[in-house]
Amino acid sequence: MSTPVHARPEARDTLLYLNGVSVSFDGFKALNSLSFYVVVGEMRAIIGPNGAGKTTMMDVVTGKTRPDSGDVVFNGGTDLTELDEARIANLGIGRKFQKPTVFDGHTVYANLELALAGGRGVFASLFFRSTPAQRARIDAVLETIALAGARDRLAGSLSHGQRQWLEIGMLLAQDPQLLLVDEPVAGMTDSETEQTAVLLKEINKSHTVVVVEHDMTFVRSLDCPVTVLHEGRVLAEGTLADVQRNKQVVEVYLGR
Amino acid sequence: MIAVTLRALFCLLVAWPLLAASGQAVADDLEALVAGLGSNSFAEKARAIDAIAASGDPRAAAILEALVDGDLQTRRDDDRMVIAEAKGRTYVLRDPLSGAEIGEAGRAELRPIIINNRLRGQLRGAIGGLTLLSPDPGRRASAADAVFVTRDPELLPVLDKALARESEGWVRDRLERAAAATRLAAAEDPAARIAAARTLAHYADQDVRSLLTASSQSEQDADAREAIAAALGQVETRLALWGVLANVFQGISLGSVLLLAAVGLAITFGVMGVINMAHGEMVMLGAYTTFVIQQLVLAYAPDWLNWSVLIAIPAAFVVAGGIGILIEQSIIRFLYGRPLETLLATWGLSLILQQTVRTIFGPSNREVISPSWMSGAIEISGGLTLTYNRIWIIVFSLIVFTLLIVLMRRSGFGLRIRAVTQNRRMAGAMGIRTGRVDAMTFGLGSGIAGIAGVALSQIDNVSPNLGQGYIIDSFMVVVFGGVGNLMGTLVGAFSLGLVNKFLEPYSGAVLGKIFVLVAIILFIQKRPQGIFAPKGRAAET
Amino acid sequence: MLQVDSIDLFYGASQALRRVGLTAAKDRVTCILGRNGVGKTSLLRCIAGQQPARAGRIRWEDEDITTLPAYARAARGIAIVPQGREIFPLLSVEENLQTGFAALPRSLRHIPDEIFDLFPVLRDMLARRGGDLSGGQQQQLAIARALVIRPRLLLLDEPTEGIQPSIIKDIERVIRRLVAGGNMAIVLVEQYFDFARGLADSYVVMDRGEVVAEGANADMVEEDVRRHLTV
Amino acid sequence: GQARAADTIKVGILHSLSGTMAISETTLKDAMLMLIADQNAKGGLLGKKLEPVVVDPASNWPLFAEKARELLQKDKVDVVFGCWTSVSRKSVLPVFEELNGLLFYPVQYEGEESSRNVFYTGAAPNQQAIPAVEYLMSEEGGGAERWVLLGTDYVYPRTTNKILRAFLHSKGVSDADIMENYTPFGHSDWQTIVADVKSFASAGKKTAVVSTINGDANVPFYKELGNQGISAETIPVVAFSVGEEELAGLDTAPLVGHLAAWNYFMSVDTPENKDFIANWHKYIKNPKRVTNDPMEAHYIGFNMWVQAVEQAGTTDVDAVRQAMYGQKVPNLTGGIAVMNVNHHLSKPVLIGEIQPDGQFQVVWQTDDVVVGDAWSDFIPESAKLTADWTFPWVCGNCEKPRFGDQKPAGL
Amino acid sequence: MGAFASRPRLSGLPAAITLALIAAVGIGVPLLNLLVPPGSALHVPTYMVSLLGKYLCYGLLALSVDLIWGYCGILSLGHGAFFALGGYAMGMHLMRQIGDRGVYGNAELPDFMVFLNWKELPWYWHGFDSFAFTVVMVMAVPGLLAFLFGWFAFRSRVTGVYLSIISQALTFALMLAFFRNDMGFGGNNGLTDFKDILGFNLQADGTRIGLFVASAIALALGYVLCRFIVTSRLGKVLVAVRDAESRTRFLGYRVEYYKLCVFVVSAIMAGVAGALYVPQVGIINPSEFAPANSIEIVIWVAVGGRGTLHGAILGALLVNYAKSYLTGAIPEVWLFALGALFIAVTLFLPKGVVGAVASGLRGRRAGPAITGGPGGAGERTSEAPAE
Ligand SMILES: Nc1ncnc2c1ncn2[C@@H]1O[C@H](COP(=O)(O)OP(=O)(O)OP(=O)(O)O)[C@@H](O)[C@H]1O
Ligand SMILES: Nc1ncnc2c1ncn2[C@@H]1O[C@H](COP(=O)(O)OP(=O)(O)OP(=O)(O)O)[C@@H](O)[C@H]1O
Ligand SMILES: [Mg+2]
Ligand SMILES: [Mg+2]
Repeated sequence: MSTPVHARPEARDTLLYLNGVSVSFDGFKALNSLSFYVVVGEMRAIIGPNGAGKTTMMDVVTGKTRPDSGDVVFNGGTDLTELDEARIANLGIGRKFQKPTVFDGHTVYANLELALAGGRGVFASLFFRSTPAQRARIDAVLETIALAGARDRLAGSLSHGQRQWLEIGMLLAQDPQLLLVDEPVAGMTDSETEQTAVLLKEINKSHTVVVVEHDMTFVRSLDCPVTVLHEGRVLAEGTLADVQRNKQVVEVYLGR
Repeated sequence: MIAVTLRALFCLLVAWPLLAASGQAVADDLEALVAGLGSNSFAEKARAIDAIAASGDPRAAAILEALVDGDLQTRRDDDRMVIAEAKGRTYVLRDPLSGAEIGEAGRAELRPIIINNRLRGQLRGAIGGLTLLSPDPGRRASAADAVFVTRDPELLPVLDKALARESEGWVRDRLERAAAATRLAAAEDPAARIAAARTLAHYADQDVRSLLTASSQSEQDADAREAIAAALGQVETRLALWGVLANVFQGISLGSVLLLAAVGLAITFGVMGVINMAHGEMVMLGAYTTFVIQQLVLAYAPDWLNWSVLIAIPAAFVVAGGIGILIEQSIIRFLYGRPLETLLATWGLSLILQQTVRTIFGPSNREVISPSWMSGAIEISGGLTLTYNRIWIIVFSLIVFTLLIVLMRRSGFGLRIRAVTQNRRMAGAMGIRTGRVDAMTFGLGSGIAGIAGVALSQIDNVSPNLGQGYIIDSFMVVVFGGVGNLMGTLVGAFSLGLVNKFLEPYSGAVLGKIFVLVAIILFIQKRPQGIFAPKGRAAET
Repeated sequence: MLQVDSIDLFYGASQALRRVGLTAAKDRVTCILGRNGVGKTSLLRCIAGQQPARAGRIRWEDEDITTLPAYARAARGIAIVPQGREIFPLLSVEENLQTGFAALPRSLRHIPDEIFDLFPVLRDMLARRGGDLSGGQQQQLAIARALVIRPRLLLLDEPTEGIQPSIIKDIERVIRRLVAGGNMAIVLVEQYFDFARGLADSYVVMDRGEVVAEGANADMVEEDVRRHLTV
Repeated sequence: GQARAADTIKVGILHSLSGTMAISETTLKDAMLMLIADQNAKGGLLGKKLEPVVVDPASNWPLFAEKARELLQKDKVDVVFGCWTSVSRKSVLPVFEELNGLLFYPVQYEGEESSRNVFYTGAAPNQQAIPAVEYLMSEEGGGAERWVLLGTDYVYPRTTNKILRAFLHSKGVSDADIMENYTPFGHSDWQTIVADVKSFASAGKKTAVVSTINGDANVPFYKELGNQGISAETIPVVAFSVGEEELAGLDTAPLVGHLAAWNYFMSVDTPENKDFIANWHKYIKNPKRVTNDPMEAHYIGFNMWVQAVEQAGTTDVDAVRQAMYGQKVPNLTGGIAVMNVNHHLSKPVLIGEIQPDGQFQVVWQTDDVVVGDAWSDFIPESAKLTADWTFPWVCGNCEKPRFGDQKPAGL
Repeated sequence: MGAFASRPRLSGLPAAITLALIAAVGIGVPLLNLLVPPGSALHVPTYMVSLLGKYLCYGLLALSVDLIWGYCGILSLGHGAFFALGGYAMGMHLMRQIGDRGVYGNAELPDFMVFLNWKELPWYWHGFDSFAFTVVMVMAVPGLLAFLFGWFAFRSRVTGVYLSIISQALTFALMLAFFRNDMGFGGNNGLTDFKDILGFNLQADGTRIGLFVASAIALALGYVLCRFIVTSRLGKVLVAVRDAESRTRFLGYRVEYYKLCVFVVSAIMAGVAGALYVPQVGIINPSEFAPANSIEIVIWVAVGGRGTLHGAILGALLVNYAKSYLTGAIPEVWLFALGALFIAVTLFLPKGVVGAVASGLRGRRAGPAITGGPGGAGERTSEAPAE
């Protein structure tokens, strides 16, 4: 089976378009002319062996890593490779990190409050006062991520899984147009995994979501198109069932 | 035997016209002349010196040498002139004329014969004239240099004679230089002066330049003036070339000092993350250890004085390292994970250490004697003087650095240090005795700082403030090179040293230093993690 | 044989473990299950000596190790694969593996070849810094690192997190093989139920810092356990 | 005036015991304590014991002002002996003037100052720098024609060098034959500068170096000089801030013949000096400790103050000040020091050469005492100023004393 | 973990107490000086007023450092530079006020320029005759320098010790520059011999009290400003930046602007503190730029309690009082006492004096932080701010 070739998609409905993106570290090609696109409102799962370049791809999109070549177009025009992290975030791209990162010195509540959309300017934030609606929203998020009881605890004292949830909660509060979610269910129980899938599908109703995961059960329950990365490029694309039948995918990723 | 006779002969030969001209008392009255040295007036002494030099007496050189070395003294009780040689706490006295031993005396019983710089210059010239034919090549060479300074035309015949007999190339070189200088100053014949200028053009030293400059101003003959100017041009070009090399040497030397001062900090701060404000005090402790060792050696084994610095190296390592371990065990180990608080504690510590040393050793400078093998300089050319202490410090810093790098990169201990500082908890789980590694690491960093103190005691004050002078530079070097990167510390130290030394001649020391600081600030903008910034994900975790 | 008796563990003022007990026999896989934040990691840390217990005792190979420091436990063959991997970021992969030598006698200070058979990717990346590896690669490295110690008690805290399915299968095989060797006890914390059930010889379910259920694999009824695992 | 009749007379000692200046100032504190103890052994002053009040201004200039105020207002001391650096003196000056206190300042300085409340017992530039340069120019001193002025970058060297340059011009030395170079405090790498001096000296004229390098920087400077083989016969270096105390940290063998100009050297062979040194060694319990010029300045200042207090019969500052003028105390080096109405001393100037044992050997000295100038004759603006504080003709910096226009607060 | 971290309900209390205390001191001390007769035990002598005034300036300076260090994690080891610049600006004004009362009677040039042969006033001295202009410069010069420095450093993402050390390089370079006589700021001696301010004699008790009150007001205003900042969302962002800078960026905050903003505010506060300090101590000289001074400021903050505004003020007062007292009471050994104090605070009061008092009040000790701290020299802390 050959690598699917991407035609340039219709600008109108493409939200994110990576075109021939390459990244190398000391000669090692983490991304090797990677191209693919995500359509508005879509949910996309990305799988692939360890080291395939999934996280690197997200780094490139969010401005953390500058690609050696290629471009990343967002929302039909903006070239993300030119912008810094904050600008990209403000364009409406939110991210959950593979290794959960939250603000240890803040309470769970304050973490969510900081993620809340709006008031990013220095002076805006100086005079920012949260509205009842915003507070209600944070409360709702707290319920969703099952941390309502921990709202006043410092994030630094949360367990690994709780931090995962908090970071998902921050993503919800931030309410970006495009969500990049790196391994959200690592360290979660099976039932939590199911919940997360439900939650993401819910979010997907109004947002575009890109999920990276190794948990096939989870990916299956997302029930969305799957892209398989391998050695920095797309190896296969299709439904989960499709790619699971792909010999190469089985070979390098799923195993027997 | 023959040499001695010859020498006496020549001295007579040289002295004769002089004596005749001045119409002074004849040489056999050396005793009276020597007595003249005891006069209170410098002018009288000067006359006596001239006369002694001219006396042609074979004992003259020894007497004059004793005078210039300060060994010629008068005994207070009987005003008798003696040559005093230190022997332990007392002095053995000899008669200056007969050389016979005439007893001993304490220091208080003697009064030195005072000379001043002018007499000293005169004496060196006179001694030079008397020793041009000495059997010892070293003395011949310095005699030649003394003659170069006095340029006494009367000595030309002796110079020529000496040249004719000289077998050692390097002494010959010096003799030629002296002869040419004398001719340039005194020869009647312009052709001789031109020849002399041509000879001098081969040298590249400041004194020759000085001489040529002076004679180019006073020269009357046009051809000779041209020849001198040409020679001067050559000398200056060569000097400029040597000057660049000198600059490089100075830069490297400054760099090695910075490296030594910083490398211990590269461990305690760079590797362990302790903002160690007491680092300078560890350096200071090393310097004081050097002092104490030297005192001990002076007291118990004075013959070893030349090697006391070498003994001080391990001693300083042990002392500073031991104190470092003590500090780690009693303070620092409670502060891991709170690096900023180490700043506060070590600052307090540095105050205490300084005051302790001030209380024990007093506030003023302590004298650390440089061993003979670290004093003086090799003169590669007159334009490039490499001082021994600097050379040794460069060598020493590189040795220390190499050992350290091998230890950190190649040894299991180094691996453990790095593992512990990167993730203490996990290192413990891997079987590493974190507490011990921490203590040893801090001890290592402090010990190296102590070693640096040994080196710095050779070029700087040994005072309680010693460390304060290096702490800022050390932090600068470590940060500039990239925290946690030993190679960075090396490159950082040498590049700061070189830049500093290349700027200094143009901007002066103060502005030079300011420029370097501003350059560091700007450089960090370009590379916010120092020269060898860790890159990639690893750096962020 | 590991015996943990009624351990209490505190973080500051908040209690993370209450009278937790556990036994893990050699050639057995003991599995700890439980939701987020119930204290699984805390229990493993306590056994490895990274977090002191306030009360209770821990015995290992007929010795009381409750107060021993972590390094001494490592020297007694206890190794941990921590949650969150905790790779030494600036050490190369090889050096990461070599950190385990500290606990070993000189004769054993080499990296066993099986490790590279199991995780071939590590062999290719020996010189790369640990922190540069991808998440899954780091997880593999963490397991490999623990194996360098030649442990007799292996504590695995969610070892499959972030690892690609094919390697999870490999790990499963390795764990089986290690246990079959007969000289190793394994304590496994795992959220991935199928993986746990496939491996566990006995299990313990925790909730809010306490053990709420335990038993042998045979009676590990899915519904039962899952009840404890859902909110 | 004094607020309360106390049963002791308090003497404030304001010298840094920590920080960068401790190295120099601690000795002066000890010297003062010794002088006070001696005086008490002699029965005190006006029938009362002297009580030293020691504080540590820690080489911190604002702290000097704070401590001065504390001494005068809280401890109510009758007199203060203290300060070393000019800036510390400048910092306390307003305090002494405001509270009408009395400060004895023992260190050579740049001059250009005259305060009603300060007695300057160290040398003014005309008592140190100018005689030294004159000596080096003389045949005896080597007949220097080219000059290198090396200094630490602060006011004392800058002013001194400015005065020297004016003086050298007046002697026909051109600017081309003068090199000035400044270094930061504590400069420790002298390679370049020493090399520069060597090359400057190679222009065919006898060259001499005048060093106003301060404190800590001297040791590395002299070590470099020695190692690069700059001998005193070829390029003599005369220093104004290097005394016995500074040399104590050095191996002086390679430095023999380099010079210093002071009003005092420990090696001077007089009975007074012998006693003083013996006394000092007994007091400090260390026969190796050296004495130096600022110690003598304190010795003179303290004795003058004692005499003045006895004469005035009170420690009242205004009365003591009046009694100070014309006060005479024998110098330790022979001759008599006199306090002038400009608050500066008349003292002899000595030039010494460094000896292998770390002492100086006097090679030249003025025939008579030299009157210290508050205002230099070589600075046009200052040349016209006079200082005369004899009440009622008081004036510190005017062209002519005026009649009592600065009434002392106590009268 | 932060003993009284993020308990918003409590935060009003220390603020009110702090302000009340500043007010009490600001009003009480002058009253005790003026109304109580000198013999009384309650009388505060005038020199005490100046001394306290100096401490208040230090308090403001400590506050400025705490704002950036305690809340934003920017450890500036060069903050003394801003303080000194503010001080120099004020010093220049005071020099101009001397007019022809200097020793050389030159109305055009300050004394040190006269005797170093300056012929005319350098351009940068112009305008300082005016008090209004001076007030502007007191804030503008440090502010501008901080802006330039911060603009480059924060945009280049210089963080942690790298920032600390280049800030130290900055103040060190300024120190060397100001030492130079050629700079026209009086060299090593700096600026002294001030006569009056706004026409009031600086040596008069009334002026002293006036300056003291002005310092108290400045401190109170500074405190209110800092509190306003740290309790706003801006303050939360700062703490977030301190804890996880890059994560903050991914939330869309332009970290460099936030840092720049507080850095400039902090520098201006330091400048104001310096300006008030100079007339009270009567001298400004380059040693105020000495790196050791800047380190000391950080130490005051740490002693008082980093990340608590009132702690910073308290720390400044405490350490400086200790210094004043000890240098007089035990001049020979005071460094031992001070050094031991610093060590003891770190070991036994990790949250500073304020933290210890607070947890003492709460009747329990804060538990040890389980951060499993990997070493490394970077800023790493998990403390939470109070207020
Ligand atoms: N700074 C770096 N230097 C060297 N190699 C790097 C660096 N950063 C990433 N890599 C390599 O790039 C490859 C891609 O890493 P990436 O994290 O994108 O993988 P991934 O697909 O997210 O894997 P996983 O599923 O394990 O998280 C890996 O092989 C990794 O080792
Ligand atoms: N460093 C810490 N400081 C304070 N509390 C902590 C700390 N680490 C964990 N806790 C708390 O202790 C409890 C147990 O945490 P632990 O990490 O053991 O849970 P876990 O069962 O491993 O959870 P997960 O499945 O999420 O990894 C949790 O409530 C957590 O919030
Ligand atoms: Mg990844
Ligand atoms: Mg866990």
